[in-house]
Amino acid sequence: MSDLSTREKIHPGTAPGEDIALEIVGDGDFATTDMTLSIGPAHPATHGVFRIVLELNGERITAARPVIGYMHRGFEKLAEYRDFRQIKALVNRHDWLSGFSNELGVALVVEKMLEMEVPDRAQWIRMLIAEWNRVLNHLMFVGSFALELGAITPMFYAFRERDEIQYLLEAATGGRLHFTYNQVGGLKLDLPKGFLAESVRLSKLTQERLPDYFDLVLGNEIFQARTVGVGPLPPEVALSFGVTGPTLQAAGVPEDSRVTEPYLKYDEVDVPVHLGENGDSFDRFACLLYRIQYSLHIIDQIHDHLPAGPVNTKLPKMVKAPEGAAYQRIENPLGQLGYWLESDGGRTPWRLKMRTPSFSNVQSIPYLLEGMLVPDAISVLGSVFFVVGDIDR
Amino acid sequence: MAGVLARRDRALNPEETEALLREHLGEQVLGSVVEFGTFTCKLAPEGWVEAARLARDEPQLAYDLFDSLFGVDAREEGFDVVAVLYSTSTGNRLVLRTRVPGGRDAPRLASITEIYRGADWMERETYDMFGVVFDGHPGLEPRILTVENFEGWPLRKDFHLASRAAKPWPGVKEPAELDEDGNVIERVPEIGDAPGPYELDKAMAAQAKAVIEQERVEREERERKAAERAAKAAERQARKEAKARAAAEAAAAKAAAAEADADQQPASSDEEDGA
Amino acid sequence: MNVELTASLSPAVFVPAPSAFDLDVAFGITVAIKVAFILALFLVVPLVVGYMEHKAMGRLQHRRGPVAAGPFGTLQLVADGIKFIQKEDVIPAAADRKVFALAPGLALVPAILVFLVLPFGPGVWAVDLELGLFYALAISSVSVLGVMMGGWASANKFSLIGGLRAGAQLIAYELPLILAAIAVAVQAGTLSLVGIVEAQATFTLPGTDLNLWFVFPQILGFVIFFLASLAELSRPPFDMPIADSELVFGYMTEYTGIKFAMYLLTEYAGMVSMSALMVVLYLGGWQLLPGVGLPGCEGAGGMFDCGWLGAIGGVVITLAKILILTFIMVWARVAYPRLREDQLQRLSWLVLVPLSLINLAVIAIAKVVVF
Amino acid sequence: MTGHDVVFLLVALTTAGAGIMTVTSKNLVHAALFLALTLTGSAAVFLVLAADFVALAQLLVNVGAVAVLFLFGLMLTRAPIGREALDGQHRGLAIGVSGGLFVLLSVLIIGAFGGEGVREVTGPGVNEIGIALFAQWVLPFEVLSMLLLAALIGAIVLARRSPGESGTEAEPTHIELSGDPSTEAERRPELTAGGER
Repeated sequence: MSDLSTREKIHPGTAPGEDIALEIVGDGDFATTDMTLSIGPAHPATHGVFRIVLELNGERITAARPVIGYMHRGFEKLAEYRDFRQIKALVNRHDWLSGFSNELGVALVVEKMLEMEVPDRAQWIRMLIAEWNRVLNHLMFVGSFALELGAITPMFYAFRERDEIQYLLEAATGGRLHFTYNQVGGLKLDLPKGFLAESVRLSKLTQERLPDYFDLVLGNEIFQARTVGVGPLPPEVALSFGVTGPTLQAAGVPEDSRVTEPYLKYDEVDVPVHLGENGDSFDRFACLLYRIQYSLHIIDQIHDHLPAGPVNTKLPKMVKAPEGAAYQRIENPLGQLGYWLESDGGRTPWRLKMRTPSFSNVQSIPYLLEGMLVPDAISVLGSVFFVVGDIDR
Repeated sequence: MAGVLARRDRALNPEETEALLREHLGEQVLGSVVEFGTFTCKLAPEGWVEAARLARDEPQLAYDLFDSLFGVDAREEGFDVVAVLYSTSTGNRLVLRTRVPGGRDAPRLASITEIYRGADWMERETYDMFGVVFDGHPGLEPRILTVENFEGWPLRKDFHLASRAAKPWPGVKEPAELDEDGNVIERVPEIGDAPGPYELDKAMAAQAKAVIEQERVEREERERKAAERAAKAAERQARKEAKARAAAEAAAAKAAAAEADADQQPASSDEEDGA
Repeated sequence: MNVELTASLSPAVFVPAPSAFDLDVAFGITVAIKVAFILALFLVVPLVVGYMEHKAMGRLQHRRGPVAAGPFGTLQLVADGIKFIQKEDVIPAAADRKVFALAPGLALVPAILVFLVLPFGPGVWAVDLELGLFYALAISSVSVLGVMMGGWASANKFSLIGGLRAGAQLIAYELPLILAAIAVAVQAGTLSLVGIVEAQATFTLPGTDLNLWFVFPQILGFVIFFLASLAELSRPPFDMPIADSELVFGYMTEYTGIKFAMYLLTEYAGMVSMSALMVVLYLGGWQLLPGVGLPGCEGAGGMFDCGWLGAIGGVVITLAKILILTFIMVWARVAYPRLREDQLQRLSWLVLVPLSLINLAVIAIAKVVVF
Repeated sequence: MTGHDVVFLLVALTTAGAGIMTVTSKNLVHAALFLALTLTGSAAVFLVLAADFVALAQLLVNVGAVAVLFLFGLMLTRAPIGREALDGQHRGLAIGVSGGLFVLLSVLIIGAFGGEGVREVTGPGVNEIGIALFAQWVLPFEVLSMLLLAALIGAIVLARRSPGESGTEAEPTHIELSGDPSTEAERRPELTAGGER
């Protein structure tokens, strides 16, 4: 779908933009002064309240320093004051683009501690909605990344699909961002009548429109010129930072919780994973696009498998997790989301640690930016996918 | 992906992992537990860095993905620091856990940023939330998530939510209520008694307390007045009724007298007034 | 209306009157009407182009564009203009106030001055200079001073980088632009814009009667000129001086209200004047099709010496061609991301400049040998 | 005095004023902007004297390119943003040189044209200029272009440093640091520290 020959010209080890035409550095009379450029907290490229301080020599970045915490809302503390069933209304807010996946993680970890059997139908529906949520999230990033590189159209294309999917999810959950559809032990409600037909239609429609994105963005010469070889992240560095999700898969590491540690019913469906070669911006974006395609593939399989039955279990009047700690990770759209739930046997969690993908992903940004140009910084910021709420929590 | 899963045959099970760790760390491995499918290894703080290095470098372990590092409040004994590691080659997860020396007053632990890059921000966050100082970390300050001049360590249990101190959580599911057996859940503070180091916290609590006290005083005053008014009204009512009753009796007596005296002389007006 | 192919600039700008009271009244009225007409064009055509951009972008992006202001949203830009006038004029505290205030004007004035020489139809031009092409290119190169002044005076780092990029971009693309234009001048044998239109109306393929516009022999030059003018105007995909996702809004970041509107108007006026130059240089001016004259016109290919009908028809044809060219600019904006500054420099110095030199050499040789 | 003379006088006075401002401005960027105004003014002087081609060439080359390059260089290197002043170190020398030049040129020009007033001349058209340049004076023209080429190459040599030279240029840290972050932390402690202080 795209011509990757340009990538081969880039030697895997070279620093990005090394052979640059205008090089204005020097000593004595020709020395240029360094400049500190603060991108953010409110800047178009940070899509959220996030700041990155760049030390510039000309337009070349000599050092980068992310400043986070502007959106810290203390969810981990708040969760300690909530019933186990109430936490889900908190967690679908930290990564506001993947609300369903977040609450799914909490539901799973609580169920794990309660050793609760969740009905099959609920698990399949959870998978269905989670995959739609993934498509929704990735479409947003397809649009916003292209927008950051100056292409305004993919954003509108992405929102065309997003709107329809939003309506679909709204029909089932009643929400557009904060679904609160999961419950401990299952789901709030069963799917509404006609949902599956619409879901099938939308999946088909989106699959038909996907080649547009591959052609318009991935196949675009200028897009390739802006992303190929920009910000390569070697796999061992990515792992050391804890980078996960499409950013890690772009580096060629086959790690996806749905495959390597299947939860729900992911072991009963075929989950393809696209792997990149160089871990550069182009690969990261390609992985994102392929994840949309493969999510739709999974959705199609769920349509065929969805069993009948109840969607929730009767909960005791008092939900008390036994003393101990449990860890559950799921593959969030942006990467691996982990919840560490520790209970002292009471009605509220003793400690709920949210291991969010954006936090670890953003940590790798200073490493990626050093020695790059300002426009490349935008390319990297856009392709190391993060949501600011997910960093700060 | 299939290739990755195939390599998992060589993965060590928890017992083997613990044996391997004990072989290198000896006494510093304090124990281990498998909870809800997660293998947790408890370490002495002296073996913390070495264990992390071992987990990364030992080919049989190969925990290459640094998942997370965070603190847990361990009540009066201080704090625990937990590191979650994952191996992309074996598919195993290892949780390292240690109790930070120094208690609640001066918790200090060695940093593992030398081993895992991702530990940098995670340790900064732990410092920010619990005040655990990591020796060897390139720079814990400025605070990563809270504002720079923030006072106190938010995730410690003795740091109470300012909003919760000022206003109890509405709703019947409130954890601060009595549970079914009628016992108060102890760690949720009473209104206003938050000993949190955060001044605003105290001020807000005091303010809220004052407001509530004021409301209570006013309410009592109102109730007292209302009671007084009610008492007076009742008194008046009683008097009125007594008067009416007396009048009615007098009228009846008069009527009877009139009937009786119908043939006699009419009664004088002075007699009527006296009644 | 007669044709003045050899007028000089000085009599037009500075009337060489021996006595201040000895003015030719008729001449004065003609000049006044022409200037008024050109000013009206200057104010209206960019609005039309702006509206076209709104609507075309909307349709290309699966949306409708403006619909609320006026019929079919036609008054959207007028409403925007009124909004800009009402807005508070904010000047940053650290800014160099005088330079900051002067900069948008300095950018706008050359854009107006270029319109003086653009021929929109038979007889519809303010002045026909012998050096018209040279004049247009020289004047339009001054605009960037206003951009750089604005970028520097805003006391904002994003603005400064935007201004620097604008300067670098102008220097890089001035050369291919002028080299491509020179090739046209060589083929036409004149620098007068009207003369170039006339040369195209009468140019035939050697050995045949086939009338051709210069775009056919100089398709390479046309492409170079088009790309270079996109870069000069900072239009996507060469909009690095603005680069809203990197530099917030480049040199315009700190500007508000009417000053901001002046920068915007400069951009749209630039689109119109560059498109008009391309129409004149390559697309046969107001000629409908190669070899087809205007109704009611005589002289050079049936394009000069026209009545009112021919003049109006000529203006309509020119404007239609301008709209088509500006539509292509909008199309490029919709379809492409932004290049990087160093990639843009490389494109200019390593691709466009050599190609334009080759183009010039080929045309010069052909001029001597074939034409 | 004709209208022509009045226009000439106005333009000339503006130009002279801008020239003075150029050398007396304490702000480098202001000086460069006044230089641009001076050059524009001299273009206008040429225009008044009916030398269209020279005027436009002046505008295109000196204002559109040279002044822009000046500004570019200033902004890229050390010009403070905003209103801060920058004072020169060689004021006396500058006054001496420019005063000397002024006297020299004045003497030469007055000596050559002193007797004649400002008058309109019909200068050669662009055709004549072209023919003169590329037929009669082609050799000096080419020599001049060689000089410019030499200057260009010299500038590139001065500006460009070969990769091996000393300097502060950042080494490509991406290659060396494959697994061990400690080296990076040692080299750039302020980086890993994060945040602003």
